[in-house]
Amino acid sequence: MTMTRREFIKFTGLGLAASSLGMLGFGAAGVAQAAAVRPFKLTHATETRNTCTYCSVACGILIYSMGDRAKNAVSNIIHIEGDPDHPVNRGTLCPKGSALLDIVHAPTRLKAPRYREPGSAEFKEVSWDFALDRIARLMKDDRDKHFQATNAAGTTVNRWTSIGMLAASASSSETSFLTWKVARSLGMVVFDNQARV
Amino acid sequence: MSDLQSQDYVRRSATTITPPAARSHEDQVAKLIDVSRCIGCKACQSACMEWNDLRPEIGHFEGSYENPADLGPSVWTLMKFAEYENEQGNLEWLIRKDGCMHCEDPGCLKACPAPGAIVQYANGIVDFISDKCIGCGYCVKGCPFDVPRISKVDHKAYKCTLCSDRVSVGLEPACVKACPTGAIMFGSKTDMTDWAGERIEDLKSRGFEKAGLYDPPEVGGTHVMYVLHHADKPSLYSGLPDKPRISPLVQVWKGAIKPLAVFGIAAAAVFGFFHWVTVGPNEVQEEDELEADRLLREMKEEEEKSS
Amino acid sequence: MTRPQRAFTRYTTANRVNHWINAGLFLLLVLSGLSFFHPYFFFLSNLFGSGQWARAAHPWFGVGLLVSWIGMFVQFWRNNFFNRDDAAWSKAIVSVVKNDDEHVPPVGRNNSGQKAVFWAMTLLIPTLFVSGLLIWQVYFGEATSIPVQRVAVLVHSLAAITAILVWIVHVYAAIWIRGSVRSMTQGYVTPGWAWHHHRKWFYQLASGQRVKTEPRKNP
Amino acid sequence: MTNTWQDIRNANLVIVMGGNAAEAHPCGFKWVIEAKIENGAKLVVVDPRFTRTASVADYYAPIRPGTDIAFLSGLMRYLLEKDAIQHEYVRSYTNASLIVREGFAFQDGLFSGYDEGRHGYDRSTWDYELDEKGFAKSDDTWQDPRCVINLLKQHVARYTPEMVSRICGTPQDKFLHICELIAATAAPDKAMTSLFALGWTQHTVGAQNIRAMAMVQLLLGNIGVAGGGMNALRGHSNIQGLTDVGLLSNQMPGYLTLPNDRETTFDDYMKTRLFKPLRDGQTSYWQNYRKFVVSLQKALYGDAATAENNWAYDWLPKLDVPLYDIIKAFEMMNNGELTGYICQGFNPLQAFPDRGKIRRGLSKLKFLVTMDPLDTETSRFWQDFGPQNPAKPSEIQTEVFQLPTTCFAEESGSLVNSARWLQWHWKAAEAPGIAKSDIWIMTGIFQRLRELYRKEGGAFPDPILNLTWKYTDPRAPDPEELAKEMNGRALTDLTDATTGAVTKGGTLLDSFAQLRDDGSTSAGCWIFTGSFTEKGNMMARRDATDPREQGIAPNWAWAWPANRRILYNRASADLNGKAWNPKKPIIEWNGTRWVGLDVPDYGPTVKPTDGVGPFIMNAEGMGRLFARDLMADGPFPEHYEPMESPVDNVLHPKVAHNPVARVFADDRANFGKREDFPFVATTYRLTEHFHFWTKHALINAILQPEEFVEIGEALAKEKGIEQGGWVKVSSKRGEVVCKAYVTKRIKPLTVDGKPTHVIGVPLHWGFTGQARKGYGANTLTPSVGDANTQTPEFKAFLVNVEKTTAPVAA
Repeated sequence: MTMTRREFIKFTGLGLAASSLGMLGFGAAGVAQAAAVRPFKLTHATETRNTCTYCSVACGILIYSMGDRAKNAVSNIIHIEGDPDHPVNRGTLCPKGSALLDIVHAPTRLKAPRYREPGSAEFKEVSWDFALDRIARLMKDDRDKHFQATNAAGTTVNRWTSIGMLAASASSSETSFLTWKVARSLGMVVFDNQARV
Repeated sequence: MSDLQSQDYVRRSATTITPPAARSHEDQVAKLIDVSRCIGCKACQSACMEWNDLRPEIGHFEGSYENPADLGPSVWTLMKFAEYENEQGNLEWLIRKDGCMHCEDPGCLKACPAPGAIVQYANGIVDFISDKCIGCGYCVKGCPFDVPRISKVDHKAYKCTLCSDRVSVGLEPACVKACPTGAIMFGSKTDMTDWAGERIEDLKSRGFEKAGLYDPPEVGGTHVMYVLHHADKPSLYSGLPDKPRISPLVQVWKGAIKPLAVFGIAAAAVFGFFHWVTVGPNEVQEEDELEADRLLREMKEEEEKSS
Repeated sequence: MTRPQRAFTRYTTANRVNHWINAGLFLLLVLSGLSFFHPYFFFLSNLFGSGQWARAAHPWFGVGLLVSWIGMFVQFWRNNFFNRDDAAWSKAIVSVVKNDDEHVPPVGRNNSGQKAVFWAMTLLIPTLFVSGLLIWQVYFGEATSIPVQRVAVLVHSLAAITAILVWIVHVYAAIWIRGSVRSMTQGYVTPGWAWHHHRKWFYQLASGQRVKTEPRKNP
Repeated sequence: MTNTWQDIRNANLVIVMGGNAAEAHPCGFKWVIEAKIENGAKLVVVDPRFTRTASVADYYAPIRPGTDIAFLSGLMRYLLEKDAIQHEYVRSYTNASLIVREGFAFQDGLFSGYDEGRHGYDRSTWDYELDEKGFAKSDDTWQDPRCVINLLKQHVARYTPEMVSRICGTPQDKFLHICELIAATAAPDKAMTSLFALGWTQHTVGAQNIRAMAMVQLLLGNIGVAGGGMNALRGHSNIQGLTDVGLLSNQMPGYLTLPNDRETTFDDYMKTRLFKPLRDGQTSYWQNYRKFVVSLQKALYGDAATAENNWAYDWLPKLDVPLYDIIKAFEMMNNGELTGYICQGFNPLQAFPDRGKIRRGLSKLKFLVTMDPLDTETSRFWQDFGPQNPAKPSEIQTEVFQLPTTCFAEESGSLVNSARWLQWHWKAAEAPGIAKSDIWIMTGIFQRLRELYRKEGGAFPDPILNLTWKYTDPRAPDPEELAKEMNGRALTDLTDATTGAVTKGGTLLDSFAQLRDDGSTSAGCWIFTGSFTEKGNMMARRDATDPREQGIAPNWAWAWPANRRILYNRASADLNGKAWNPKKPIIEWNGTRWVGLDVPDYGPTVKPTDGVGPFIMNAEGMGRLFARDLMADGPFPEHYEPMESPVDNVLHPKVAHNPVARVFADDRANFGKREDFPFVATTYRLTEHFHFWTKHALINAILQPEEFVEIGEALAKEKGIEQGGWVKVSSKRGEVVCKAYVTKRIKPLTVDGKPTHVIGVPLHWGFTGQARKGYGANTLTPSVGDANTQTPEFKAFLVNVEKTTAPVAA
């Protein structure tokens, strides 16, 4: 390899040989080291292990964030790449996984609760208390009205069929267990997830 | 002894330099793109954009999975898709990752007029150093693979850096790391060539008799190589040049003309100088003035007579 | 030196202004162009601020030069038709170079060397302009194919080198033939100069003292 | 997945059918490439389109959407006819020898017991002949015409290569070549793996598609072995986890099922679930069902669940229908039977069939709650976005709450991957703005409701008031606490009956084997028991060591059940406990116990000669070639045409479609006729996008910016459609105006002698996010589901296509 390259340097023809005339007058061009590569951007970034949020291959990912978690540093995710230790993906990521940074920072990420009144043509920002109080009220009113303690035959059925729920397939199992507890304690049966779509 | 992450220059545009010889550079790096393993998922494109902070404009669907539509100042790699019906009438979907080939003898570097705007490191990576780029577009003309693109915004040339920032700290390029199927591998050129040999054997056993390595000698070999199932017809892969070479026009322009012209200009100047020294200026003599005056006078008199 | 009364006007004010605009642009083009041509000259780009500035400015100088040359052409094309005298003069080129003027046949307003410069520039400047447009990356970078651009860049550099050589000859000739510079700076030449270098033109002018439209027969 | 992702590398043949692994699961697909390179494997792809998976396949064959059962039945016929089955495996590990009772029959497209009135079967004849002890009769010589293998032969006899080609449009030679390749894996040391996904499930015969391939794998002896198995490549990061935790209409955590109306008491409920072994000495693990249910109830209701109140059995809701699935939910919504709907991380306006119906349904709600990190289409269904979402806000009275949640990077917890691995992940950043986690939001709603019930009383408050909520921060339970709750604890000191070892009360359990049905243990999800023990969080383990590089990595994270990586791994060894494939053993009998790379899916000290079947979750301990009464639409798979089909069912024209598919009247009225909609359409994902999320991510929007459909060159020529030109694709339910990708990758198929064109409809586009606005594939799709699971039939329906111009921008 080295030889080939050196030969190249030697024999790249009259043009380059003549160009070296330039060296005589302008020595600055001859400083051959001190490369100008872009500085490596992760040197002191904080690394957090996580799992890709998309499909069920569940690739291991490394999330790099600015700041060393010191009290005064507000962390911000700057880069995400594959976890080379992970037995399935071994550092690789697909086009979605490789672009996880852009979903974390998507301009359409939601930042505050919003509420749309009946007939309104727009959303307005509301407080969490407003939203959750109102949702709880609506749910309770409906449950009290439509809860079926018994069926036509008089058998205890304790189900609530007038409010439905879809659960999130990208949420953790812990979230889903808590969701299940809440939904079932209320008697919800119109209850599903993305398993089918 | 390997120094694969080396940042020593071995070539620098618009300069000739003596490579720093004290350090041994036994081997160089290479990226091997095995198209027979490539599923065209564009993870490489995605990882490239993410790592290099590139976000080209959102385009349109243009009749193929190729998006963006072309390489660009912020599109350093691009999957190209070709639907090809082979001799047996079976469809092959030939998918190739396009981008800088990191030629051993880089046409861009040869064409570049700005000192140090294009450099080649000892590990083989050809890199554009943006602050030195003057935006002339000569690299575009020099490249045998139609790779560099000039930004409309800052008028500088851009292309794949082979993630020189990652390689310099001992990491593989972003596209290599991301590639889900290992269609992009990275390592020493020797290892990549050996590995390619194994892959070609496997492809031949699967009926691709013309499988082979694309490492075109016309540009001194490349630091991005392909394993092709149809190595006899590289152009099937969305126009990969069958025999890439730096255009003879560019060779002449950046080769013979340069010294000849400089010589010619210098010679003209020197000739003039010595003409001055030997022959000297051609001055109008007093006699000329007298003669002219005499003639003018005569003519005037003649005129007065005739009138 | 103030203009002697008997001096001949060789170049009008318009001629001279146009010429020096042309010369200035040409010089800027040479300086900036050479800086991209060979690393030896890259330092010249600093005259324009930086390589980027030189690259940005060079084509605009070129546009200027083309416009300026059109002016030159309109003003001078009549004076530059080759005639029989030019052949004779060209044959005596060795004598011309040796300052052996005794053996140089008389010529009119321009000798064939001057005419050659004129026609060379008339050919080269549009060539440089067109080939330059094709490689004007900012505006026309995507207008043509790369193979076309490769031809253009080669043509452009060859034309430029030729133009520079022509220009060197032109400049040196102006220095060598004393009095020429003054003709292009102040516009006039002495009758002796005219009689010495452009004898037929001298007679033409001398007779023109009477009837400008009816040039006298040469003796 | 029965096996792991990396285990795919051990395959000799990989068949991708009913999925598009390379595009939908690129990083998992690497193991297919590894199999090719390191194991010399061949990759076969059967798909209506020449996909990116096909681009790296050794062999590709096209198939008409919705005809996989015909293909696979033809394959079974081929294997049986050529005797290319793994005899010892089939004889001993499947129910091939068991004798089916008299009365079971199949005729003219219907199995015995069909009731036309209710579109359902009386499945009582779909069972084994039992002896006096209640065990299934068998004939190991396969002489009895009623033994399963003979009934199967008889059932698939109709699927000749000619018939397969006639139905599927697959050229006979291609079909036969694939049969030949597959038949080679019947050798005991050869394995084929089946990789599939929604390409099989999203049909009215979805579950039977998968059964058909499972039967093929059983015949070939490919279940339980390295490089084999049935590998469902699941779509979402934790869809396996949500299924495991039972977030489905009829499910409870750990695949326990919710009671129905008829099961009025806990004992009634247990009666149908405590499966008795059907063979002498068989295990039938579900005999422990009661322990799991009682432990769950203890986890849910703590001290309030007692033996006296039947472990709070009445507090569980009881179903009156088999499923309140999504199709039914939107039917109810359209009928005004739903007041409110809560979409947690879900975008039904994009994801569910018949978008128009979804929009109309949402408009009839009193309120809609969305919880999502992103601005979803569903949360804006009421807003006018032009042709892509025409709406009149003033006429829509639905209150909408759009609640912002954290995303993966902003929370800790575990996700279950396709291979059943529970992997812990850690929070890396704070949520943007005042977005909150789903845990916080669900807790907020629940605490408010509980408070309202405490203050105001109301309908049946008992389960709400008694639900355990013993978390350090009751407003935001810690994910680790929830994980421990699912893992389960000893509530009192437990003494192991055999070893006498004592587990202290309050300690976390190591194994579901420790669970009791006397209220002394609690476990929120019994299959997760062992995931978070006194030794720590097993899901956070990061030892990637993979002995012999066989793709098991037993100490990486934790897999349910019991950290077992390959299900049915007992079947990887022969009757003497020796591996079928001596190069890749998983577990083997060493004379005293089962040892190997994986946790045995078997009693660890049960002798191989004891005759216990390897499929210990099944009552007969065997893999089922005959499904008994467990499938709604028959114990054998049968080809039924999709609800919208371009041809008659050539096998039985009178029973063209799945006879037990549930179709609502308004949906049936919305099926198109082949005269009006002559082309077959199929929907799918593109590798550049993940459903409807990544159009919000700039890079992905750049990589695939705009809605399009894929049309073969022949059809494009016929219709004058240009490459990249605008087309209108319409079904009975709506139309999509988008660009056309005219491609060689879809060719017309000859089906029953007629050319049939297939149109590909990628599904990613909507009207929020960064990619260009689109109509969405579900504008076209029919609202009908699989007879067993109600998975919508997204993969085969009818459309028309015409050349058109760009839609007018809103």
